[in-house]
Amino acid sequence: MESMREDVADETEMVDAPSAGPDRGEALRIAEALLFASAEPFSVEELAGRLPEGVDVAAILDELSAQYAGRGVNLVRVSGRWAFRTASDLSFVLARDVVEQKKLSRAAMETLAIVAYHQPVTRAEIEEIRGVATSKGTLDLLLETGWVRLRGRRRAPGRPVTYGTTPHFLDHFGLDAIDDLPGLEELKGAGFLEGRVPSDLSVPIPSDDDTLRPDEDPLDQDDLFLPMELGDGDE
Amino acid sequence: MESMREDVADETEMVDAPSAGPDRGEALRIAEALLFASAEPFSVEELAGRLPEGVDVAAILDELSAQYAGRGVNLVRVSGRWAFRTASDLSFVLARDVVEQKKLSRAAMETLAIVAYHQPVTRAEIEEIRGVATSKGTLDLLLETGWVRLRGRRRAPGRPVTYGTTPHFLDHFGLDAIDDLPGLEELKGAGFLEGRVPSDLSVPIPSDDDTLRPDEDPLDQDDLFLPMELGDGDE
Amino acid sequence: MANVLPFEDVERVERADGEPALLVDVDGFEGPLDLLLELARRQKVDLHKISILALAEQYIAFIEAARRMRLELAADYLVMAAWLAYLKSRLLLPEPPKGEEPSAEDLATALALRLRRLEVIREAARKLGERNWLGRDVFGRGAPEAVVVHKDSQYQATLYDLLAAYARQRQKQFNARVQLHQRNVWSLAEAREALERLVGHLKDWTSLDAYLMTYMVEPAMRPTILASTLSATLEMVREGKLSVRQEKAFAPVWVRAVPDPADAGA
Repeated sequence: MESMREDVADETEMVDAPSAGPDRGEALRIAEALLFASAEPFSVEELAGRLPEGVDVAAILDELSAQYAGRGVNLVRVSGRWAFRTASDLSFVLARDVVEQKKLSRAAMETLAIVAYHQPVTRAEIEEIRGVATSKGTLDLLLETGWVRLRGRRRAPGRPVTYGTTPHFLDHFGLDAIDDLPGLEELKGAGFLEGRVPSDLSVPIPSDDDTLRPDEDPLDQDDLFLPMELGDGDE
Repeated sequence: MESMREDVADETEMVDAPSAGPDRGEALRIAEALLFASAEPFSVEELAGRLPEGVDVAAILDELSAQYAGRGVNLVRVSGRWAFRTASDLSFVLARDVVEQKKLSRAAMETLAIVAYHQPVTRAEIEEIRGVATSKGTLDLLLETGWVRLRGRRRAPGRPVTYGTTPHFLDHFGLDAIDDLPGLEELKGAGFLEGRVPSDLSVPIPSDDDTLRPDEDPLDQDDLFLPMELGDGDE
Repeated sequence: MANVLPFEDVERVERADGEPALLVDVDGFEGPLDLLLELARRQKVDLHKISILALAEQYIAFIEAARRMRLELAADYLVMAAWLAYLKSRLLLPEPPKGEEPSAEDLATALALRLRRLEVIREAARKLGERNWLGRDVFGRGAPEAVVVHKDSQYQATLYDLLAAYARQRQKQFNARVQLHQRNVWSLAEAREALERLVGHLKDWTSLDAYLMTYMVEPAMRPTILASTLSATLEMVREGKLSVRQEKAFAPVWVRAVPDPADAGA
């Protein structure tokens, strides 16, 4: 490393190990290039086969790994072989955060709306309101947005999971509380609905409160770790 | 992040350039790690986006390439970007790793040269220079290598497709820019880069710029999906 | 570059008899221009100073030799031979006064230029081929470490989208209910039940319409009541429980109970 820092351009200085012979600098360069270009880590034997005769491969590798010790890339031993790897403290530079703006599908949006207005709500109830089956992916996706959460299980046959919204949901849609969602009459007033609102069609009062409803049981311990299709009891 | 910077603070010894700041050593290591880890060249802009704010990327790159100048791996400029490549003088040891280098036929190599030096160029112009019909496979092959691309269509009868080279071409032949083509100056001087009528010796500069020439139209939408024999309007 | 070419001066004589050995393998050439370039090289002079006339003669000699050996020649070799024969004759004859056509000298110059251009590009191709190819002479990172992309999907939706989605579904439900009302029909069973109630005290002819009026409070129900009642009536007539009478088409329908044989007997 020292030699590399000081003057790399001058190759003779780069190698100042006691056993330095005329070929040593070349062997170091070859080993470096081989290790860099190889898709697989090299064993000492494999390297020896590619370096000039009589080169002390172990010494070359020691020297190389010392030179690279403090750098952004290190020469490391992996399963008995040698390879260049990004310095472990720099693994973060290889990770890149990409924020992808995605739009919810119509089905997802509708499901979200029902969850918001009718929470706590089961999948069967969502399907009843929408009049169509809700694809497995839709609820998974909504959970992924962070807007919808599993609340508990309905105290009913099959113990279906109940869904509700999260504080993040309120945040995203600029709502102060879940009861700020406009009711049907307000929706009509805003032009979202046409015609007379039948008296028997109303919106239950949604609750995103953490407190479970009387007909809700807490989630089973495993629910959060089960894949949806297993954890979802209301299928 | 913070803690990491502190760890790296020791590394500043490595860098003793006049402008060395506390982050400089880290920036150098990050740039090194990124360039080393990637098989593809990085542009200065891409690097800047991944390095700490306010780092002089050009200076970092200069320093890195100086550090690696005599080594088995060099930091080089290709296609206007930066990449680590094995030192060219070590080709003799590394070439053994090449499973089977597909050799370009003389016809393909000549066609490639014509595309490179005369771009944007149509198939008819290539044939005019070579004095022989270009077999269908030759241009297909060059397109397949990723070195040649369809650029547009010449604003001329038949709207022939124009061909040009890609950044990948520059990368492959170790060229920083199309102006670095070997012998280009002489050819320019001799007025040999006018692909068309020999009477007019102007416009001798090949351009692989994405911007179309005044006499080029963009490709039709289907061009990229059509087999060559259909998409190639100049047959 | 379009320097005047000394057409006739170059070592024509020594070549005229020489080197027929070349003239065998046509396959080695990529077209007439390639062959011409090779012949020109054989003149061992700079292409700037090439003798086009000598070249034309050589080419024609080559083609003739090839034909004598019955080698198959592609048409463009023959076309070039014909053109060169023409050029040769023009070069040998005194130039006619300036006409429409390009002068023989211009044609020769253009040909020389094409040859030089081909030679130049060949040289360029050679130099390009001699560069250090990536993956042949120099190598990139053999085991690139993938840049891990943490995709943070951020879903975008507005309150408007949310409300519109909700309203859309509720609206569907309203519509569904209205349709339910419209589909409300007087079933045959209902009609028959009502008729049977009627029949009990229909001792004399009674207007069916008048009777049904009581059921037709909702105008929308009128067609279905009429249709079902008529069907039920006809069914009961078939069973011998009712008599039906109508003066003419669209006239009121009269019904009367058929006296029970048991009653009649009483």
